[in-house]
Amino acid sequence: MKLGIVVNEGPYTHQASDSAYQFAKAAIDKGHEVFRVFFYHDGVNNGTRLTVPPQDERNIQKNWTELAAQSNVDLVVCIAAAQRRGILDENEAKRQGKDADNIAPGFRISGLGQLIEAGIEADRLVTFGD
Amino acid sequence: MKLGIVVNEGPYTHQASDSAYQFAKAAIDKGHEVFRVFFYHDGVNNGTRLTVPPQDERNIQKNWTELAAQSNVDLVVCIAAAQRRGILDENEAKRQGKDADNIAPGFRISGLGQLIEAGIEADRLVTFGD
Amino acid sequence: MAMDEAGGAPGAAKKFLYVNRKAPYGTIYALESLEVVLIGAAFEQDVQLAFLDDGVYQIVKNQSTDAIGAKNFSPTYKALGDYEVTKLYVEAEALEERGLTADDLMEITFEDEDDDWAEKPSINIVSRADMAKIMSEQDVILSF
Amino acid sequence: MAMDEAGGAPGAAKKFLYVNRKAPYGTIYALESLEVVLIGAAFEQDVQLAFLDDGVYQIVKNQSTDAIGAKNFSPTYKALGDYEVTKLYVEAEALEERGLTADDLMEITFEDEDDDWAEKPSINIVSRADMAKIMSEQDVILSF
Amino acid sequence: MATLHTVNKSPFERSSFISALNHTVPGDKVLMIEDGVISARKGNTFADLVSSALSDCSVYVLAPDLAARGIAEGDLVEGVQTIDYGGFVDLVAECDRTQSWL
Amino acid sequence: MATLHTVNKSPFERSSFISALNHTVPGDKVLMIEDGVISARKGNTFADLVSSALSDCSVYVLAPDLAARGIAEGDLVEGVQTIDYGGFVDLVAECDRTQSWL
Repeated sequence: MKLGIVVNEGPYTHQASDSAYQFAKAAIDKGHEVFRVFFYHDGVNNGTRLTVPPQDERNIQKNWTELAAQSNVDLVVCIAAAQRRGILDENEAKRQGKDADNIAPGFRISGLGQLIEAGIEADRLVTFGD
Repeated sequence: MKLGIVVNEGPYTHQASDSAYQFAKAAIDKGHEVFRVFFYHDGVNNGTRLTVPPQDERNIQKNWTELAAQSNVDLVVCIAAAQRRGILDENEAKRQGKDADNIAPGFRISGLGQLIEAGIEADRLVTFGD
Repeated sequence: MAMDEAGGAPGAAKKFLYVNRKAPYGTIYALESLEVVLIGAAFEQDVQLAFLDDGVYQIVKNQSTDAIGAKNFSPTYKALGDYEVTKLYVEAEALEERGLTADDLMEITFEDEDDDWAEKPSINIVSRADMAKIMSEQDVILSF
Repeated sequence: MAMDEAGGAPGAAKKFLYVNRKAPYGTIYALESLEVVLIGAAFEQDVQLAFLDDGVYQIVKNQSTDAIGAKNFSPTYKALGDYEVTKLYVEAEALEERGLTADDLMEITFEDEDDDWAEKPSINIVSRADMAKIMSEQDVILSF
Repeated sequence: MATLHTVNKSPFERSSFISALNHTVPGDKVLMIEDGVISARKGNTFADLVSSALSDCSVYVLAPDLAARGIAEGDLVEGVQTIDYGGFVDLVAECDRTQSWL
Repeated sequence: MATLHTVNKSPFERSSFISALNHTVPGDKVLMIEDGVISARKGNTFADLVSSALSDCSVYVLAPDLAARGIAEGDLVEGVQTIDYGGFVDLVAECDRTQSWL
């Protein structure tokens, strides 16, 4: 099946991102296609490359980045939610006159239409949040 | 009185940071000293300078930065919580081998001891969170 | 529009339900839910909004946010009709438990193009059992 | 140490209560609360920990986090005695409502230097009324 | 030696309201802020609990948060007092400690 | 045409558990994940509600989340089934839609 996933909370604070990642891995292991993970609300904070988790802890951002590369998962960060929370790619930083960006590899910033589209295209959409 | 404030949630997602800001302003207006605001958990996300809120919305980071400048409030972002969530100053970025930092003016990164110290030094400590 | 790339055949609209269970302002979920609804309206799906639990507070009258410093986004609900979002289901039990009645809610209406553009209410008060039934008939449920 | 700069006279320790009301792993509050307790131990204040509501799950036995991919931090509670954090209050009603008993909790002990380093339990099961009283006797309450 | 208890969530969403009321001692003050103000509307399921709390505690709601949620002062459970952020500051100063029921 | 309802919070902390159970229709499936697994421990205040739900729904808990909170499979309300992440995926695929009670 074609599965879409929505992640509404940031890394570490809530289990949402971890649960979504474990679910995505299990789905891929079972032969399903996870074609998109949409990061909304504080979920956009999963997409910063600036996290430095303790060495004995999981690295949530790297987990997602690697999953995207290995299994061709589209990691989309909502642009409106990202602007409120300070997640920018190089283009956005330039456009907004900011002197730095922080998007992690494998993530892309796009509009809310990508969430609706995920709902339309996916056979099933599963949301993880607070 | 000497007041300390703790903010446990990030900007926009929860009202905590707004409530803390309104409380701090009111306290200062009444002649109290707000000597420190300690940002813990997702609260560290208040300290990024990369947010771009909609033009007709409040700018939570700027509100804090201005309050710190006007009223000499010490805005402390917890280093352990900040590392997990990707809030870095220039020194930290260098130390961690990161290619960008995102700390906002008026905020400084320091240890959890600053929270305990706030509890010891303050006549009253008030916490805002989820 | 993205519809052309969609899995379903063009014209085979999916039933989307937006579930709103949280009060406004204490958290951002109500506002960011509304932002999805507005963007989603362009996709010509079959859209419904559910208000239950504290979500009913999103559409109460007389919201005034000046003193908390946040933007009052409640007028946007009144504009939903212009986006052809016309089906808002409000759970009767949720109102009653909170000491609220239908009179405490904003007037949210739409102009019915199939009935000579007559102005009609968008809000439908439904029982909890009916809300459960509505939920069971969706293709996609987005929870906020 | 920072005590020299503190408002109170040196030696006038404040009573600090850490209030833990949330289950571990679902959110990070339990872990980040523990991190404050460990750092705070160096400040030589009068430290107490309260476990009520779902917070009692922080100190249940047999936590195993391999399958969720998070670090199991429960062993750290057993080390609190080494940090001279020896007063853990657990609300009896909170245990009972959750179908738990004192036997479901980890053994957390300290060596009492005033009693020839005898090993004693750090956990004190108290009634809800006593918990309220304990809360009312603090100088600083940190909530997680 | 009173404690100021702040409750920032709706009693319909979270248990923190109940837990706070269960841990007051006589003379304490309870302040509802943010979504917590929902408990103070008359006729709601938790109105009787608010009234009971008034027998040995003072109960306040933050007016700015009430207004944001469309609740008029006339809609409140009898005995609940409204304050603004300045009043919140005064309560913090008057009480010996603040406990936030997060 | 079954719905999979996921509940990720403890019934002691949030109302989402009750709200989910109040909005099932016969044949639906309910899955407790994260802190939601707390509702499935036998002898807890909400155990009877879980048992009642079993009369016309299937109820599952995610084993990895149970283990993290120290709850043994033998400690569960009778009739509740444990699954792992793969089982979660299967439930999503079997049901026509998933509703997350956030």
